[in-house]
Amino acid sequence: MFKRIITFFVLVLFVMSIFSCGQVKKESGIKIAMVTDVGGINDQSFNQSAWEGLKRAEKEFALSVSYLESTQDADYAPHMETLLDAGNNLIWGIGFKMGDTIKEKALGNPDQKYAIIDYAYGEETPANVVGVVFKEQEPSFLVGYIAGKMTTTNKVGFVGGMKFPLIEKFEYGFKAGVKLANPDAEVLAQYADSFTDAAKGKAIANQMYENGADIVYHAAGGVGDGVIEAAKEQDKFAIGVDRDQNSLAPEHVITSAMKRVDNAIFNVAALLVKGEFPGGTTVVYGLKEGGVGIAPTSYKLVPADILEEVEELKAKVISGEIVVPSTPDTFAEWTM
Amino acid sequence: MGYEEVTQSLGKVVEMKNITKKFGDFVANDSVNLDVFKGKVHALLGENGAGKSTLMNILYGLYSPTSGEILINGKKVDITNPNVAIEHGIGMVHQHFMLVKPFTVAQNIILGREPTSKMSVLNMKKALKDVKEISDRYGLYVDPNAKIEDISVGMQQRVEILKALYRGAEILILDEPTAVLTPQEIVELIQIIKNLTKEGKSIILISHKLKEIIEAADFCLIIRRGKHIDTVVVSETDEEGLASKMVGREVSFSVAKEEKEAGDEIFSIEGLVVKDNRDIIAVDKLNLSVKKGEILGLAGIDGNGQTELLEAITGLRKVESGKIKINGEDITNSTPFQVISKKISHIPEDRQKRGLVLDFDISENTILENYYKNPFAKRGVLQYDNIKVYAKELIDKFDVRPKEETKMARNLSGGNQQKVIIAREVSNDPDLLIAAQPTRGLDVGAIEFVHKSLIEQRDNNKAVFLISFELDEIMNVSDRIAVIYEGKIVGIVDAKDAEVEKLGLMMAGGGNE
Amino acid sequence: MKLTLKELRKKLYIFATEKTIGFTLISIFLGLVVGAIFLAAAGFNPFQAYGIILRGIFSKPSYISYTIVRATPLILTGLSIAFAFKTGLFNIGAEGQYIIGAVVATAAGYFLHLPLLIHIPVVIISAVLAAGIWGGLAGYFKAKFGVHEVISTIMLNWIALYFQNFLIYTKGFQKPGGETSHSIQPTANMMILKTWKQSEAGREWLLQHPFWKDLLRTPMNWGFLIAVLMAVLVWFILNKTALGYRLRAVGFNKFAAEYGGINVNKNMIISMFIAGGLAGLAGALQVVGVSHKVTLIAAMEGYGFDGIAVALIANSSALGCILAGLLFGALKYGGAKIQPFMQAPSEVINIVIGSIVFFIAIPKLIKVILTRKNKKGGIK
Amino acid sequence: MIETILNNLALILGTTLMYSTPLIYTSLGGVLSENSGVINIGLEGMMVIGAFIGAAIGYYVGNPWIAFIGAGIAGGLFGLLHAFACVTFGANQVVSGIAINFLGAGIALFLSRMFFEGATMTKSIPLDNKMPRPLNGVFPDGSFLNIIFDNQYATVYLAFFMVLLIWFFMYKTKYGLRLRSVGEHPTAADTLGINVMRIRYFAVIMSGVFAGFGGAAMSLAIVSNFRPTLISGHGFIALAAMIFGKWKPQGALLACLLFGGAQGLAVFLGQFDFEISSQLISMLPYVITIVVLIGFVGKSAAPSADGIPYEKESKY
Repeated sequence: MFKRIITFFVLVLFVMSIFSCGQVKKESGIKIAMVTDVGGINDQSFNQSAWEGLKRAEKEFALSVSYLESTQDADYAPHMETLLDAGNNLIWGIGFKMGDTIKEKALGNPDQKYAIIDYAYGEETPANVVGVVFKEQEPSFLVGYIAGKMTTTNKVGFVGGMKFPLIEKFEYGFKAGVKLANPDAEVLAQYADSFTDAAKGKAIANQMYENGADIVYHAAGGVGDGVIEAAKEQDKFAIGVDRDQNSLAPEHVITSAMKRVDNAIFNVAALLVKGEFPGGTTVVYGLKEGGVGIAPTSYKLVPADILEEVEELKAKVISGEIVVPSTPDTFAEWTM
Repeated sequence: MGYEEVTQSLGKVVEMKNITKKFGDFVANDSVNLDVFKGKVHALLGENGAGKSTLMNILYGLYSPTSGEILINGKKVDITNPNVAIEHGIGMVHQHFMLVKPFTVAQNIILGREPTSKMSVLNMKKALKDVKEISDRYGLYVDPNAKIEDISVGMQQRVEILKALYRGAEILILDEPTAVLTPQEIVELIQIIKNLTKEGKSIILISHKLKEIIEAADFCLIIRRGKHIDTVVVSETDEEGLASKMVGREVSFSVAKEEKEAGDEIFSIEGLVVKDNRDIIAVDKLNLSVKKGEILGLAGIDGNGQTELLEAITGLRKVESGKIKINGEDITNSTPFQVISKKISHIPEDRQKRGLVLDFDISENTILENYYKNPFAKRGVLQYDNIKVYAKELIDKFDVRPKEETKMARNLSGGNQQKVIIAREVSNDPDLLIAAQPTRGLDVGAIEFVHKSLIEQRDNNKAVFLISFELDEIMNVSDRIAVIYEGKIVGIVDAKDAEVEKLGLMMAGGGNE
Repeated sequence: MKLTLKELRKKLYIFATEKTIGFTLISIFLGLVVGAIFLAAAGFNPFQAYGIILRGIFSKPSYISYTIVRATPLILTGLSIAFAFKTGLFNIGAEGQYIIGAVVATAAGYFLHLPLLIHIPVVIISAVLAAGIWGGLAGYFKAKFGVHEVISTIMLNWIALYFQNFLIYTKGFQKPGGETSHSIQPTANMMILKTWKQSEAGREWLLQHPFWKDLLRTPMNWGFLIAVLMAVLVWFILNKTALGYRLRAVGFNKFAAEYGGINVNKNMIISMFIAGGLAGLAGALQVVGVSHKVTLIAAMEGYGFDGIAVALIANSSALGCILAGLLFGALKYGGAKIQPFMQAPSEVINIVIGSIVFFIAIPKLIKVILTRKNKKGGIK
Repeated sequence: MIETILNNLALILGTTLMYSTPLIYTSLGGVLSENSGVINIGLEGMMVIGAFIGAAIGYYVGNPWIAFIGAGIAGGLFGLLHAFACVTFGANQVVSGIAINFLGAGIALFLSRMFFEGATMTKSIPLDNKMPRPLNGVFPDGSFLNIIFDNQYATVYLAFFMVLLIWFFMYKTKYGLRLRSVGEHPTAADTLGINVMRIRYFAVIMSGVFAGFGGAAMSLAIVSNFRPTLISGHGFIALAAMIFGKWKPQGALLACLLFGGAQGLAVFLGQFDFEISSQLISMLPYVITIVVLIGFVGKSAAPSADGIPYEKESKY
């Protein structure tokens, strides 16, 4: 035993000293990598969606792709550096939390291309950065419309993770949709102050269902696990977010407000391959750009006529006839 | 008649042959032999640390011997754990009681041999019945439903004996059973021992108190520093004979002390009331005073308010009412810091809990009250050079061993730990030195040293307040003796006129003053 | 060969049993072995993984400086916990104290407008004081009401977390339209050459000097030096001052300390105040040196909990915390890299750290292993 | 009006039960371990592994009870590790516990990546394969009792039963008496022939089992999958509840209920548009705990030998 440990120790040192060459690059030459936020790669949400987009691009364009998971906010910057050193052509930051980090890195490394999800620098976008934002209010509006139509109690609910502008886009888009479909319907909205506390999500959803809501929409990460669970138990409906969450509860998740982070990532990859990387700009993905939408599985539980109305509504949003509110102020205008 | 002849016709129940026990390099028992006879009391005599308890722990299966063999009723046995000992009818009452404090008397007695109904569910009804039965049979009365933490030490000892009897013990080991008892309780205990032997039980009595051995034992094995010295028939010897065998030289029992006239009153307590941890009054309107150049001894049985009194004086416990004064200054409800600064020093009763920081070395322990003062600290920074010099000085003066000031207090023997405390406290040059149980657990040499130190203080015209449960100590060292009972002073006598019987009566609440 | 092995073994035994550092090193080694076993069992080449980690830490100046940046808060939270340990308290609250330090530093850094040389000290001191009070609160609860510090600090952690989120939502502090606070003023920024790095001239120059560019592209800041200074200071306070004597006396034996005239309750509060201040300093340095702001937090970030491991690996020695913090930072920073390079789960780092701490908990096991071998080998 | 109040009360009570359940199991584990004299600060790590194993077995096997027991076994294995260090080798119990926390989380995520295609989140278990809900549909719709109990899982009732069981075990059976004696005065127990080591092993392993149950009560009942943030601090809260409950099973139960109740209150208050920030409301459970400790509980007394390794032949 002891002898083996010693031998092992020596071996480790030996082998470690040998390993000093870098890793192998794929043939195509183009490398894209992403840094997840603290949700991790399998968050059933936008990190996972982003990775799926990258995988799709990998197949389509013979790229080589990779990711780094963050466990603390402090991980973002070093992870960016690691990926920079790995010789990636494009580095993605998934999530608004990386906004400042990306900008700083981009300024320090003008030859390196960066992109970020959910962050807009506006005028100040560095030439080597693409900001990608979504009109979350638009799919929220559509699912809100569905909820407004389908509610039998004239009460629906919204559970948010934490209250800040990004999540409020979900809330007000949803509320607008509900009001349009059913002016009498009431929307109960509550925030969990957490993206992780599933039990709290469940408690809030239970409360909403008990108070008469029959459909609850969530934009709350891990808290949403609890919301969907409550829907299953109470045999009520839930609406998923970011990805098609129907698989979590096939009979109860009627639809999901999808944020096609995968599409965005795939599109930017395509542009990069073509040599048309849109550096220095902010790309906005709404219904028009196919960057958001409702889940393809919606037909399972949502009556076809409602879906048809949703399609019409979608066309109106795309055409600009309807501008979906996304903040308390624009929502107040909308209801006037 | 020698030992051999007397014991020839007796039935041997235990034979321990050539028992040796080593802890690392330390030899605790070196080829010790012990025979115990049916219905007889066999004493085991030796100083603290001589190896008495080790030998008994071997017999009881707590330690395994390095070599040697044990026979019970003539059969060789291998006592690997207490269960085996219990099966062979051996019961032990340890010096430090092995009682679970929050449990009731009955729970303690049945622990490990619980009467149960189905599914291991405790049958407390049967337990209570069983306990009552044994206690009636041997006259050992206790309340089976009382919690151990609420009963007196004497009662606790009865519980310990009951525990052994409950397990059907035929051979009972009593380890220093009288250390915590009043003279009256000692008399009762000896009576209990006699009752037990009458019932055919064999007793092994561990003690370093010669008087008890003479009174209670039939035979006596003497060991010294782990070595087997001799086995004698008690009726054929006397205290001096036993003593010289125990310490290996002639010993004098009295403490050398000059007559001395006491000076002015320096310390006084008036109408002191103090509550204990359970919020019950422990010190009840107590009055007391100590004069310069005298040793006031406070006699009493453990648990009569001594601890609370001490803590109240030294600022460790809140005073409900009354006054404590030193040099005319009121120090009632002062902090320990203030008390120390009024030149009161204190040798605490529990030296490991209160007296020392065991994880500090000797030098750090010598400055416990003075660490922040010049020359030990300057502008808040410790001056280790000065501390070292000071510690070395004390080590030399008080003969602390080993003579290394960097030795951790934890690694010192009990006697040397006490020397460090005494050195520190006496060096503070106190006007009043309070010594609580200063010799508990020390060997003869160390006891002599402690007593000498106390008397030296007195001879320097300082006041000394000695608290002890050992009546002999109180009587030998003090100039005046106060007796405390249930938080009150029931009498104060001059040491010269003191009689054991009278003091004992007062300690048990029978005082008539 | 056999003889030398025997001797080696004997030397190793002495190394492991007589020197704390030797024992720690062996524990670290065994921890790495456990991690290797897990990797191997999962079908990854452990040598490759450790190779990647090593290269990920040492192969570039920027990696090393990232490791240091990463280690800085851990050294300080480790110190905080070690300090409390030394004084007999278990500070699970470093997490919350870190948060308070960070949020107060951000507030002071944003709201105050002061000249450069004054602003940074003011920011740091106010953060340290606030976190100290936060920590001292647990000490106060214990001293005054007998509330176990383990419970109160766990609760205070959560309260601190919601407090930070609460403040971020406060008007004036919240960056409009954002989920973060405003960034601190440039005068409170402690990152080395930050403004210069981002200026035209700075960027020009750096492009031509790759070594410096690589080194300076990290958020390198004075925080590490401050952390090291703090470790030395803590060591000095604990071992060389009257205050340290008091605190240690209380830690080792509060009954004896009380008896010796030391105010145990007061020292308990002081101890938790200092421990809180140290953890708060970690948060403050992170703000002034790296992040410049605080963001909404949904869950504990783990600086405090990682600090416990750092303190334990360091055997609660102040100077040991520097090394343990660096080790921890390096493992966390380098360990993340095995994910993209070989798709191996970076969670193995937690297993390694857990195992190291586990082996440190059981010094006897290593002794037993080595002595048994000694007996078999016939030497003693 | 009264009906609304009752309904809201029922909701708060329902949330209380849901929130408390995982904590109750886990703090019972703490009670067992610490009453035998072994501090268990590794409850969090044991919960994490229990939650993961529960979710994983629940997904692959489909039987919630097998999953629940599997979670207990997984927690028990970590308990064994803790016992090995603390009982056999007299380790520093706090240090070992912290190690368990790192190992529990590390190993759970590591295994998850192995068995769920690289994901740290397990796949969702269908409702039918989750724990049963014994009182589902028993009471009339919308009634007070229905709101409380309709969607409570078997784990909730089992938790209360376990409290009773542990209470009975500790105070009414001989092994309970022995366990407590070992935590109070191991030497005394030893002199009476009680095997201190064996009892401590048993208690620490069982504490792992219960913490594993606590984790599974989370992943198999409250939700239906595991994710890394599922257990975030619950183990520590359970530890606090155990201390708060003065190391007694019934006390721990009350402390867990208090904490769950405070969460229920926070959820209830969260639905209104108050001027006060919801952040402050979210603080409530933690503030209430501290206030209760300060105001009503005072000094709590641990078992005398808690945290002290027992060595038979200590040095002379």
